[in-house]
Order: sequence, then structure tokens, then C-alpha cells
Amino acid sequence: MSRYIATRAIRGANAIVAEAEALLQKALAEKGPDAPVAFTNTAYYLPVIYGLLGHPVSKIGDLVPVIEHAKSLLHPPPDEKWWVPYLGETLDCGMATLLACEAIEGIRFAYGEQPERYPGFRMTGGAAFTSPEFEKEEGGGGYLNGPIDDIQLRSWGIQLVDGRMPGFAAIVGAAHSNAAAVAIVRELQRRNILVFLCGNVNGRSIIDQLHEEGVEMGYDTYIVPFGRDTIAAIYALGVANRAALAFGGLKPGQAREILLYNKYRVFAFVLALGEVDDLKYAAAAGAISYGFPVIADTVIPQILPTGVTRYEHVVSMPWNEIEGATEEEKAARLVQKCIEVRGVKVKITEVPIPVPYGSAFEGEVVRKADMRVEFGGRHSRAFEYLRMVPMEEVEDGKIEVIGPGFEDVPVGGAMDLGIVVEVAGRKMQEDFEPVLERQIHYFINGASGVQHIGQRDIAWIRISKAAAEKGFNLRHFGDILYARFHADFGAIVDKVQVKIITDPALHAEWLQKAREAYDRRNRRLADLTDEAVDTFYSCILCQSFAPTHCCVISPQRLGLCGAYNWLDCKASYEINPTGPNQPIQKGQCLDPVKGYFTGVNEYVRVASQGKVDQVAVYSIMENPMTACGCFECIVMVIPEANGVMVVSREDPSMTPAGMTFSTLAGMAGGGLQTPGVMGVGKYYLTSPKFISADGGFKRVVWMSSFLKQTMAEELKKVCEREGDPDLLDKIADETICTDVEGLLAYLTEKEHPALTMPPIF
Amino acid sequence: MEKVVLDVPLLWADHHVLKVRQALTQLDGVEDVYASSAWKQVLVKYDPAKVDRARIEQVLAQAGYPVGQGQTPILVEPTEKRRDPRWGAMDFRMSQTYRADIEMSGDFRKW
Amino acid sequence: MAKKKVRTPQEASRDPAAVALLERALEIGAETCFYRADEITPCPIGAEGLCCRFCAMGPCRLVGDVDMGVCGATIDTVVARNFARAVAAGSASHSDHARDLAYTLLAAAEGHAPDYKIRDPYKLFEVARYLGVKVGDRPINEIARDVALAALGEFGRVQGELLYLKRAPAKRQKIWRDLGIAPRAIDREVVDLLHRTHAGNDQDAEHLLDQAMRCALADGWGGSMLATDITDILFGTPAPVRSEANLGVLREDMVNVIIHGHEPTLSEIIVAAAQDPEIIAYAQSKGAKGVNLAGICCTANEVLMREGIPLAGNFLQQELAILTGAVDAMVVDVQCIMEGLVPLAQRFHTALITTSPKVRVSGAVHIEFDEHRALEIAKQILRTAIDRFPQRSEVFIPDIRAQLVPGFSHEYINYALGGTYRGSFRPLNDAIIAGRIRGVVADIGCNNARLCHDENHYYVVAEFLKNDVLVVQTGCGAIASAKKGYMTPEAALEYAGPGLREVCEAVGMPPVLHLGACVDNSRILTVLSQMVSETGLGDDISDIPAVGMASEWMSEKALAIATYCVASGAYVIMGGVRNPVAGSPYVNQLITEGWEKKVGGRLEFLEDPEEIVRRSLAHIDRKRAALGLEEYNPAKWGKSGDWRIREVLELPLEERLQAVYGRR
Amino acid sequence: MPVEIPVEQWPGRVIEATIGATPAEGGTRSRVVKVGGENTLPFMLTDGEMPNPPRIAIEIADRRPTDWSPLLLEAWGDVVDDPAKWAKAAEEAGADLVLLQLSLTRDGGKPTTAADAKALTRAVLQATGLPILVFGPGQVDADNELLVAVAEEAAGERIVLGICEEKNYRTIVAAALANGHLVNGRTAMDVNLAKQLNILIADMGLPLDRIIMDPTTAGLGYGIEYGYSVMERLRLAALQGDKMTQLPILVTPGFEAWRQKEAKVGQGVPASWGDWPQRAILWETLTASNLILSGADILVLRHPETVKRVRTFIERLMAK
Repeated sequence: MSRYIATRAIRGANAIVAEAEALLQKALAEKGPDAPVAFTNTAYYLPVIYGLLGHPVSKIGDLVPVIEHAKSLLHPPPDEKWWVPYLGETLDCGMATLLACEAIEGIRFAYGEQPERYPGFRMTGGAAFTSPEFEKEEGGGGYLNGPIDDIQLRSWGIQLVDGRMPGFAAIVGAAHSNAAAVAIVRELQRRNILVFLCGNVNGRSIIDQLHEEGVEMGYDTYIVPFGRDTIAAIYALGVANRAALAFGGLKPGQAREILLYNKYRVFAFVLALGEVDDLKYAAAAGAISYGFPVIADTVIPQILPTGVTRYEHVVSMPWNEIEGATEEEKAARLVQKCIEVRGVKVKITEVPIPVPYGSAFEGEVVRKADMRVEFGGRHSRAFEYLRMVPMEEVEDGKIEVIGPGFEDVPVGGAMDLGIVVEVAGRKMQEDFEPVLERQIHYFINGASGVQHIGQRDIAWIRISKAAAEKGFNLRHFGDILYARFHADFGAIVDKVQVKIITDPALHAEWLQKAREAYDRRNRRLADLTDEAVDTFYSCILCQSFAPTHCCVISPQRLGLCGAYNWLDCKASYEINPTGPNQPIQKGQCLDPVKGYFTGVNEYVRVASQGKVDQVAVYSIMENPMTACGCFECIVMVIPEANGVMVVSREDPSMTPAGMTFSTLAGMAGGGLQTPGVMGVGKYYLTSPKFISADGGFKRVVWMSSFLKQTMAEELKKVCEREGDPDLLDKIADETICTDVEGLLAYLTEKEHPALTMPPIF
Repeated sequence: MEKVVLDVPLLWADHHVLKVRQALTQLDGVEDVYASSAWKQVLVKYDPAKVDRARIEQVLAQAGYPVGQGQTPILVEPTEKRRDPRWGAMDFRMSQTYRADIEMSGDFRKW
Repeated sequence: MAKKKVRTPQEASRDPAAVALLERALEIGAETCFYRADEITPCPIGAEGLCCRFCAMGPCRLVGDVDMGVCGATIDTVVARNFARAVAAGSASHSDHARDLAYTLLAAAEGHAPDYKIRDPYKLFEVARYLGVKVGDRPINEIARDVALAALGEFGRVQGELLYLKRAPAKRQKIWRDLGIAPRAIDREVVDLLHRTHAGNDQDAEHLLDQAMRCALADGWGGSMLATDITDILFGTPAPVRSEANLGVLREDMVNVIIHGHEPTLSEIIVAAAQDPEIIAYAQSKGAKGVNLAGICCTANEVLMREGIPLAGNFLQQELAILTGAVDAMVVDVQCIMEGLVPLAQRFHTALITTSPKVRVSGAVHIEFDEHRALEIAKQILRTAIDRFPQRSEVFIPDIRAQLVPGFSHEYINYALGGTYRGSFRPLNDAIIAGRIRGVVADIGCNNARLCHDENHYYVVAEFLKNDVLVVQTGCGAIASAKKGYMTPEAALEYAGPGLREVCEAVGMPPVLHLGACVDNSRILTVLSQMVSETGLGDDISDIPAVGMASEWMSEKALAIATYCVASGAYVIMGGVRNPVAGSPYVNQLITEGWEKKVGGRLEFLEDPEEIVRRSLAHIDRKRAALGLEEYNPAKWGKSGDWRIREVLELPLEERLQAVYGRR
Repeated sequence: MPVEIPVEQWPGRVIEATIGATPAEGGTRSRVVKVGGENTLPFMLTDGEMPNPPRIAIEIADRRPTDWSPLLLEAWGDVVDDPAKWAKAAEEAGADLVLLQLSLTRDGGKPTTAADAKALTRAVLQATGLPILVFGPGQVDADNELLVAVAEEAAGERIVLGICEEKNYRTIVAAALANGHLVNGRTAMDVNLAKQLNILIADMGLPLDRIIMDPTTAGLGYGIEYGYSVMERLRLAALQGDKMTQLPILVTPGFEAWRQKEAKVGQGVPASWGDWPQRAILWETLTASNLILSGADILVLRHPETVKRVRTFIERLMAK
């Protein structure tokens, strides 16, 4: 709270409870305690009271203890100076306000004053109140909706719970103009967000504004007018309570659970349009207890620390200060902010491009002859760069093509291209940049008639003639990326914007920036050592066929399939916290050389269903890590040579161990610990932690030539690091020998260091 | 045409606004009304030939919103030392994190 | 011995009220502890823990070439033994205090102490749960009796370990158990430690210090925690109140009674008695308007937290209060009572009244307290004070006092952050995770006459606030901040960094939270445990970016507190005076690196307050980094608050209606 | 020499789920069916208890299943044209549960509507007093539309809604939440996928005792050993205390067996395969009995004769 808001909310709460009490006394006197009180078509009595207090109200007399409880929640407003804390007190007052408001509406129902009369108003999809007494005007019109009935609630509730409907917005007051009102509601509608309307400013409600503009309201349009005063906002919280009771498996009276359910599961927020009075502040304080933040289009104090709500509690976005030339643009920004503050995840299911899209097209090749244009490759330069930027610097969904399109490029020609994706998200981390960036390859490849190869500044993209004829243009790269990043990485990415750059000057500038970033990332990866982190990650993706296998992935030891490194796992865990990559707290280091960690042992014990008791992360001889079967290479000890051989999956030949890869695979895989045999990812060979307990890379005496060739540069560096630049030449391969005798002869001739190292056993 | 800003302490919520406006706009000679529950004030533009301030105030008073009089009802008055008596009466003591808090938030779930 | 240089009043204290009275002392030639501190050079051998007085073959002074006592005890053993003895004494003090409270609860429950009742039944139920007492529909007094008996059982628990240990994070409990330092029974651990430190017993420094930790844990998670809980049950769990601090709260026209010491049992009844019409009438009959109560030391904190009784000052101000000539009676119970009060009181009309069966001071009036006749005795004490009122001569009350809002019990903090329905620590954890609050510092403990009074407290607190560190305080450190004005809600706007200010404004709280008496440091343990269980800040107390310190420590209790905090995983800095284990680098290494390896916390003695702040912030930042939290960056915060609405409020209505939509 | 049989004690126990609700519980079923609850491997009655034997559900289609084997159509006779009659026949054939499988279209190719689904559900509920399961046609949009309607229609009856899959579980779970039903979650044969889906469903707030898992199985000779192993491991994990695998298992041997050539085809196969009807029933029976041994709690069967045989098999195994 801020003291200003606390003061006004507490005043409002005191006042509304007093008003409710007076109204209740009047009703008790005029109608008697047994007069019925009920919202129509609901089995939840007065749902806020029923949910929070577990107290079913069916007659006026039942409201007496409710008001008593509300009074017990009240507090005096804070002083101007030397005040005592007010946050908890204000939130209590907010709850009192909600109880009082619902009591008032209940009594109004008893008097026939609810739902509110609104001459000339007709709802689409039929009014909630179909009983004849409400049908005073022709066709059931003439009334606002009032509370939502149970049938509608259940239908919407399912959509709220299954995510088709991201949340609901309770709009209180009136927009700055009719155009603004329409624009705001349309923005919300566009995102499938349910809209509830209530309240007024100087007698004008957003309901009036929409009515004047001919916007259809009713169940069918997802825009529901509750009433022209703020008290009617209670119906929105009635929806929230009933959602928790119906879908959360909660019982009436489980107040805290109901509030928490709404905080974590129901993505609702309050949009306060126009000046804010005591009661609006008080009701907002009530909404905050539900975890629903408040966004105002006027100047009010902001409450930005988080906790009761998930993100900011109260945000002020004065209408005149919102950027944008038109009311529509301003409305879009306001709604965007609401979504951000509430953390609403917007779902995008379709990729809006003129060619078919799907994973079936991922392997597609565009031949030179079929090619309309290419970016990258031999004749031009293409790069892709994804970076994280502060929240306020991203306009979600903005796609800019900066520079000319490929219309003027001759058929089969090439042009420079830069794809810059900027993402923001509360859970986004700089470490995830490369992980997300690599996805660009898969995302773009999914478009039919588009081929993507490479990454970073060696990206190479081709667009086929067929795709170009169907209207595929540069902008569509942005559309694809925007949609897919939201769909696949919504857990860490809240906002995405894309720049497609062909302008030569800008291209050069961004390429420079991108290269600096690649460089930074390389250095970061180099710095990322096992010692520098407290957490390793597991990968149990392969337990489907190797039930006791569990990969332990550390910064310096990637998964044995080569597909998952430590950063990938970290991101994967953020995206899918119940998925196959779980954090492993290293715990206490029992042996830094062999790589024993208490946390790793505990985890592996559980994950292997008790089959593996401990793992030495850096050793092949003692409790080596198990393997599933999808390793890129097999490392195996050759006792006669006092070293190990590395056999690549691509190598069909015989090895000095007397077995081919496929025979060896049977020994290495299956989730069993076999000292002396290990399946690894090929880049583990370059890690300083490669069987470091047993002597490291110098132990390698034989290696498939495929590895020697494809990883020549990396391995050369490893040899230099190990202090033996010619080491690679001293390592035999299948072209030199495939038996132990030949191997020993070769090693002796080359003076391979393994021969003079301490015995490996 | 003249205008006047009146303090109406009982105008503290927007359902009062509807009533105040209803009372004033029916008054002959009143040309424009801005009833602000946020600031508990009413701005009235009127034709002095037809109506005067006294009459406006009278109408407001009749509607239950006397100018400058009354105040927002406060049920819980501050006490001497501001020790809030109600807090102590709350049936609520916790020195551990409530389980539902952890369970409901998927982020922190540990199976 | 040559006369030492005596400090001027300005050098002796940073508190203007204290300075004024020190000047007054010079004027009238009265002697105070400040003067005596200047006169007496601390024994350099004892100061470093090198004096072995454990048997009559000594005392052995292990200095110069001497590196072994008569019995062969090494420096390491002697230093560790001295330290351990202090911890035992400190633990005994807190725990004995707790025992008396438990007996009071028992007497109240059984109806023998009619002036006491259960003020907070909900707390009783909560404690009952921890102590394994059935609640059900039983009458409250029956539950209270069982709770009192269960609490008393903890002191001499026959088997197993303290029940309250389960309030700590699971990981912490495991550390204690694995190390074998989970305390078994409160008395037993003290006795065990005293036994070990007897001549010819445990003579392995590390082993001795392990038991010191176990004994201290029996204090923190046993004695102190029980004391806090039972006090809350009997006198109410604190919630914010408004009060004032410093000697200016004394009244010229009223009978001033100062309550001093550590136990609330009697003083709570005195508070009630002072409002008794009979007593007020009696005071009026002597020409006073009534009875004005004010407190010193932790008795003050106890009645401040619950009743809003003002603070007259902290430990070093006990003599100064008498120097005002306006104190008609000073009622003392246990702990931190200077014998120097007697000669001073005799110079004035002040009645120094001892009340505890455990504490008599030669020359003082003794009115022994008995909880069975509490109100009667309280009235007797007040009458004694009132009788002295007419004997007042010249009165010198400095017109200096500051406002404060104390009363932050753990339970209230939980409530403050979410209200009745949503109370939790999530907003606090969130604020730390986001970096609005950089970390938490507990600055607690004493004053020390060898230091400039309150200087370190003022300095470190101001620095921490500036750096967005939330400060919680107890004991005399809290009183220092109260006097300085750090405990008003407005102080957040004035002294706090942008992030902390935002949080304080959201909650309406001061940037420095007063958690109670020094025995209430157990509240800090509870807070830290709940922060852990709230998730997001690691899974043990040692993971939280927090530092504990006693920047002007002097008592053995402070060492006990420090040790239980370290054993609970905290980094603790003892500030100001010399390192009492300096004599043995090995022992010093044991309590720093050694303990850090064992229990995750470390104990350091630092004289320089700037160094204290530097190391604390570095520690906080290190813990933040270890948790993977964002780096502290104050530039990101400070956008919430009321400032903007004020501009709008000043405008006339018509302009205001436009202005709320913001500037174009 | 006396032989001591070692007793294996497990820390975990499969959650007991209750399907159906009697009038006293707000439904209209004549009895409820409890499944799960065992704290031992199947039929290791010396080690622990198995309070509920595996239950048999008979699958009925919402209209004449033209793709079913003629043997099945023959066995059931005319009732296959009327789900209500079929449900009744299933009850008489000895089923514990009736599974109504909705199809994508009605006769004549018109898509099945929500109203159709409601009517079918109502008809089946009225025809039989057994607790029922209703499975959607298996297409995301159709499942969502039809099962929400079914859930509403059967509110209070504690039916099992299926099939939840990872890509499509939210709506079905929401419908179950709102109307007090159970769900059946199906995953490809994989322990972790099964567990993850259970977590996801539980995360939405559905209590664990309202989730049945279907780890998918295969017909005899078509990879049943694979499904067997997955089920066995799920059950071992459950007994070891992994909360998220402690759910009753539903399998569909009827569907799996009857789509294999050995059961389906009567002509053009080697004579040595023997009598077709005999062979087909054996195929279904053997598939089912294998799965019973690997831990199935609910078996969905098709042929009335199989039901008899499997029933006998279960009874013998349960005999102490």
C-alpha cells in the first residue's frame, strides 16, 4: 500500500460497511429477517461470502453475522504523521469491503433493485435473468446482467482453467473517451480476455460508453455489464470464488486457499478507468488479496513491491502520458501493461503465414533451381541474433522490416539479411539467449518452401519460388518467430519483437553488435566451470528405454547425446519445471578429483530407482556415469595400452577392443555402470574435465578417424592445453590399426604419453 | 452562467454520484454537473437567473448530501496509542509458511 | 597508576541527552561508568582470553614465554574455555529468565497468580502445538498448565532433544544432528559446558567450542524462544504501538518510576498498577499529577513492545537517568544492573528498589517480588516511589526525545505482509529476491562504556539503511535507533535507499524494526526459518543474505546470542571492543573458518565500524550471488509512492479533473 | 525342512479411486467400484494387500462399430445398434464398469454434437446401474466439446472422462473438476511421460484419487512386453513411494488384441493358426491376463467370452 491508498481504502471500507449495516437494519425492519436473499441461478448462495466464510446466506437475517465479521476486519485509517503499519490492515479492510458490497447487492436483490434497470439495453446471447418478473421490457431487455449464472460460469470456468481464456478484466469506471472505451474493450476481446464492466465516473459508466458506440454486450461477446456502480464489481469476485470452488476442489470457508487459487490460477486484473474514489480503493484492496493487481489510467500512487499479487500491486498509467497517436494505440499499450502486470500468458496457436507450416517441413531442401532468393551462403551475409532487453523496451508483437524487401533481387539472387529478435520476460536470463537463438533454425525451417541452415553469423536461408509466389516475404520471418517463441517458450518469454534488417548500414551495425554478443557468450561458456556453479542438471529423457539411466549434466560435461548442455537444461527446467531436466544441487564435494558430490549421489540413487548408488562425474574407472544408448561416442579402456579408445557412432570399423561400435554399444548402454566403458557426447572430449580423474585427454590412444577429422580444430586446442601439441598424431585410428598389437606398436613408435602414465587400473 | 464548487463529504463512492446527479440535473437552471466521488466535491454550472447556490445546496441536502456537513462514517476510531485492538483478536497465528502457499505456486513445487 | 585521559561528554556519547547529563555529572561531581571506564585500563591478559582462573594452581597468565598453564593447559584450551564459560553464563541468564516465566504461566494457569491471565490464547495454541500439548476443546487454563509444564520439562528433559528444534529448517536440524550438537535439555547443556570447563576436563579447543554451540543453541532455540513465547502468551503478542524514547520522556510534574532490567513479569503489573485510581489519587495527594513509567534496558523493551511504555534509555543511561534528579524510583529485576547506581541514588532522592529473589544490591531497598501477590507488591513499590516525590530537589531533564513505532513480533510481520487472510512472508522474500531489499541485518545487543555510547549503532544502522538493507533490532541497540529516530515510519522516507523505501511505504513500517528485548532474538530465528520455508532464498538459514551483529557488545549474554546465531547458520560480527579469543589464533580460526565449514555461520570480532559495514555488505552480496539473485541495483527502484498524487491534490477541482490523466 | 518365504514390504501404496456414485452420494449408480489401493505387486498377497481385484470394463460403442471384428458384432448381436441396450447387455455379461466410446460422427457422417453426447450418456446411465467411463473420439476439438457436455450431463455420477493426453488434458480436467468426475490420462509407453502427465493434471487441482493413468499397452505379439515393462516399473516406483505414480492403471487389451491380425482375420491365414473364434478370444484373454500380472487395475475388454475367462482368472489369483 501507499499511505494515501491505505487511508482512502480504509475510509472507504469503514464507510461501506457502515452503509451495509444501515441497509441491513432497514431491511430487517422492513422485510424481516426471514425475507429471502439470493442471487439468481446459482447454487453458491452469495458466492464471496459463501466461499470466504463458508456461510450460506439465504435470508436477510443470515447477513447479520457477515456484517459483524466485516466490522471485525476494519481498522482506523493511518495518521498523517507517526503512523503505524497499514498494509495488512488495508487488505483486511478490503476484505470487509467485499463482504459489505455483496451484502448490499444481496439486499438490493431482495428489494428488486438488482439487476440494475437500464432502459433500452439489450444483451446478446440472452440475459442471465430469464424469470418472467425481469422481462418487463420486450425480449428480456432493460436490465444489466448482474451476477453470472452457474451454467455460464461453468462454461467460462472451463475455458479459464484450460487456458483458452487467459483471464478476466474487471473494468471499473469510465474510459477517457468513448473511442478509448471501445479500443480498450476490443484489445481485451482480441486476446480472448473476458471483460466485466461496472462503476462510473461522474455518472458515466463504461457501459454507457459502449452502449452509445453500439458495442454489443452479453455472454456471447464476452463483455458483461454488471452495474453502473462499483458495488457491482463484487460479481466479478463472485466469479473468482466460484471458479475456485468449482475447479479448485476447494470447500466453502477455505478462504486462504480460494484467494491463493485465484492468485496462481485465475489471471484476472482490475482496470480502474477515471478518477478513483474511496470505495474503488477499498474494493481494489479486496481484489489485491485475490492476487488481482490494479491498473489505473489516472495518476494514483503506485505500489510496485510484489508479494500479495504476483507482480506489481498497483500501477498508474495516466492516459495522456501513454505513448500513441490514437486512442487505439494507447489502449493497446494499456492492455499490454495489464497483461504484463498480471503475468497473463497469451496463447498463439497458428502461425499466420501464407505457406503451410509444421515440423513436417523441417528437413526440406530448397534447390538452387527452385530458389527465389537466398540470404547468407556464398554470396551474401545473413546473421541471427536474439537478445534479452528490459521489459519496457519491447513492444510485444512488433515486427519491423528495416530496409528493402527481396522484390528487386533477381530470381536466384542473394541479399544480406539480419534477424534480430528481442525478448523480455520476468524469468528470462541472459544465459538463455543462445538456447533461444538456436531455436530460430527450427522455427524458420518449419515453413514450407523455406530452408534454414547454420546459426549465428553463418546462417543461410533460402526461400523457394513457390513460397515467394504464395506471398511469403521477409515480414513473415517475424510472424513465425513471434508466434513460435510465445507458443514454445511462453514460460520464460513474456514479450517478443523482431527486426528484419536488410538496410546495409544498419545490417553492418547490428552484425557488429551480434558478433560482440557471440564473443561474450563464448567467453561466458569458457568461464562456466563445474566449480563455478552449485547446480547440475539431470536428464532423464531416455528413461523410456533405459529406465535406470540418468544423465548428470554439468557445465563441463554435456549430455552424452550431445544435444543438451548445461544451459539447455537450465532453460528447459525454467520452461518445463516438471520435465526431464531437473536441478541437482551439487551438495558437498566429497572428492574433487573423481567428482563425487553428495547431491549428485542422492539424486542419481533416486532417479535410477536405486540401481546406481554413486557416480564419479570425472572418472571412467570408478562408478562411471551410466548411458542410455544415444551416446555420440563410446570411450573404453584398453588395458594393454594403459589408455582409452574413443569410438564414434559414425565409425563402422573394428576397434582394438575387438568389437565394433554396435557391439560396444550393448556394453555401454542400458543404464548400467560398467567400469572402463562409458558413453559420452563428443564435445566432452574437449572438456578439461574429460575423464580428468584418470588422466584426461592424454589417455586417449585410439580414436575413430571421423572424430579426428570433424573435430580437428577443437582437438588440436585440447592437445595444446594438455601440453602436447602433437598428441593428436600420436593417437591411432582405424586406418592405422584395429588390433591391440598394432596399437601398441604405433604408440611405442610415436611415444604416446599414456605408455608412461601411472597405471590406469 | 455561474459555476460553483461544493464540498460534499458524504459523496464518497460512485453510487452516491448517481444520486447526486439525479437530484441536481432535474433542477431547472442547472446546466452542467460534475459530481466527483474521488474528491468529494460537486461542480455545478448554473444559470443564476433560474436558480441560486442556496437552492442547489438545499436540493443536495434533501437528497441526503448536505454541503460541507457530515463525514465519511468511520466505524473504528483511532485509539490513543494506535495499538490496533482488532489485530490481537484475530484467530490467526503463524510462524511457519502456510502449505497451500507453496503448493499452489507451481514455481516452487518440489516433489 | 597514573590518571588516564578522561573523555569529554561529547567524546563519550553520541546521544545529546546523554551528553547533557554527562555534563551535568561533571558539574555536580558525580561519577559514572563512563568515567570509570576511562580510569580503569582493561586487563590486557584477560581481554584476550589468556588468563586461566579455573583452579587454585593459578591463575596462570599465558603471556610472554608462557604458553602453558601449570597443568599444561595450552593457550588454545584456555582461550576456548574462557569463551565457553561466557557462553554458558549467557545461556544460563536467558534460560533462567525463561524458567521463571514458565513458572508464572503455571501459577497463572493454576489460579495461584490471580493478577496474570492468558492474554493471547492463539499464541498459546500455537506453542502448544510445538510442545506436543493437546488443544482440542479443553479449557484454556488446562492447556496453559500443560504448556507451562511442557516448557519446564524442556529444562530437564530426560531423553531426546529440545522440541523447538523442529522449528528450524530441516537442513539445519540435520546439520546439528550430524555434528552431534543438537541440544538435549536446556539445563543439561549449561551444566555440561560448566563441567567441561572445570579444571582437568575437556582440553580440546574444537571439542569445547562444539559444546559451546550446543549450549548456545539450547538458549536460542530453547530458553530464549520459550521466554519470548511465554511472555507473548501472558502479556500479548506485540503489535505496533506508538511511543517515545530518551530521557526527555521523564516528567517534571509526575512521579517518575523507571523500570530497569530484563523481566516483564513485575513491570507489566506495575504498568497496570500505575493506572489504578487509588495509586493516581495517592500520587496526587503528594503533589504529582500521576505516575509516569519509563524503561531502561530490556524490561523497557518488553513493556514498550506490548504497552507502549516509553523508553528512558539504554544500558549506559541507567546512571544518567538518576542524574536527572527526576527519578523517584528505579525498580530493577535481573541482569545489566550496575552497582554504581547505589551511590548515585543515594546522592539524590531516588529509591533504588531491587525486586528479584536473585538480585540484591547492597544499599538498595529490597521489595521482593512474588507473582502470587503481584499487584499488591507493584502498588507497594509505586507507593514507595510516590513517597519519594516530595523529596525531589533540583530537576534536570533534557528536553530530548524521539518518536518510534515498535512492536514487530514475528506474527505481526506475517500479518502486516498480507492481512488476516493472506498473511505470509512472501512479500519480504520477494523484495529480497528482486533486490529492493538488499539483505537483512540484525543489529542487537548492548552498549559498552569503553566505546563512544551509541556511536557504532548509529553509524552502522545509517549505512545499512542507505544501502537498502532492512535492519531489525532488539535490546539496547534497538533503543539507540529509537532515540535516533530511525524507528519512525517517516524515517523510511528520510534515511532509506530507494528500494527499501518502496517496501516500507508499501507496508507503512519503519526501516528499522524493533523486535523486542534481547531474549527476543529468538524472534529473529523464527523469522529466518519462515523466510527459508517461504522458499526462494535457499533451503537453510545460512543461505539467506543476512548478517547479525552486536556492534557495541559487552555482556556474556551477547556471546551466547552470537554463538547460537552462528550455530544456526548466521554470519555474526561482534563490534567495538577487543576480540576475547585474540590470544589464540587457532581458536579465532575455529570460530571463523572452522565454524563456517561446520555450520555455515562465522563469528568475527571487528573493532572498526566501517569494516563491519564493508564486510556485512560483502557478505550479503556474496549470499545473493550464491542464490543466483539479481545484483543489487538501487537505480531500478523507487518509482512507487505517494509523491505524484500530492501535486494533483493541490490543484482546484476543475484542473485536478484534467490533471489526473497526466501531462500531455 | 520348512521354507520361509521372504516377505517384501513396500513403503508406498496405490491410491484407491472410487468410480461412480450411489444415490446417497449424489449419483444414480446401483453401486460404486473401487480400484487400486494395493500395497504390493500384483497378487503377492503374502507380501501385502490388494483390497480391490482388477476390474473389468466392457467397451461399448455409441453406434454400430463397423470397424469391429465380425466376431464381436456376432457375439453381441443386435444390441450394438443401441448403446443403452448394449450397456445393459454388458452388465449382464458380467462387467464391473461400462466404457462408452464416443465416435466422431453419427450414422450418415454427421459430426457427433454435444447434444448427441449428452443424450448417449444419459441413455447409458439409465440403462445400467454400473459406474461408467466415457471416452471421446480422440480428436482434440471434438473431445473438448463432447466431453464437457458429457461431464455436465453426468454431474454427480463420478464417471471417468477420457482420454487426457499431454497436448489435450486441460479442458477435460477442468470439466472433471467442475462436475466431480475422474479422468483417465494416457501417455505413450514411458514411465516419465506418464508421471509428468499425472503431475500436470494434479497441478490443475484435481485430487490424485480422481486420476486413472493409462500408460498405453500393446497386443500380444505386438510389443506387449514393452508395455508390460513400463507398467511394472510404474508400479514398482509407486510402491517405492513415488507419489506421482501411485495411481490405478487402466489398460485396453480389448482394443489392442482385436486390431491384430491374429484376432481380426479369419481367412487367408495359415491353417495351423487354428479355429478363428477360439484364437481371437484367446488372444484377447492372454493379452488381458498378461496385463493383469503387470499391475493393471482396470481392463477394458470387448468380447463377452473373454470377460468370463478373465473373471475366472482374476478370481483364482485372488483366492488365498
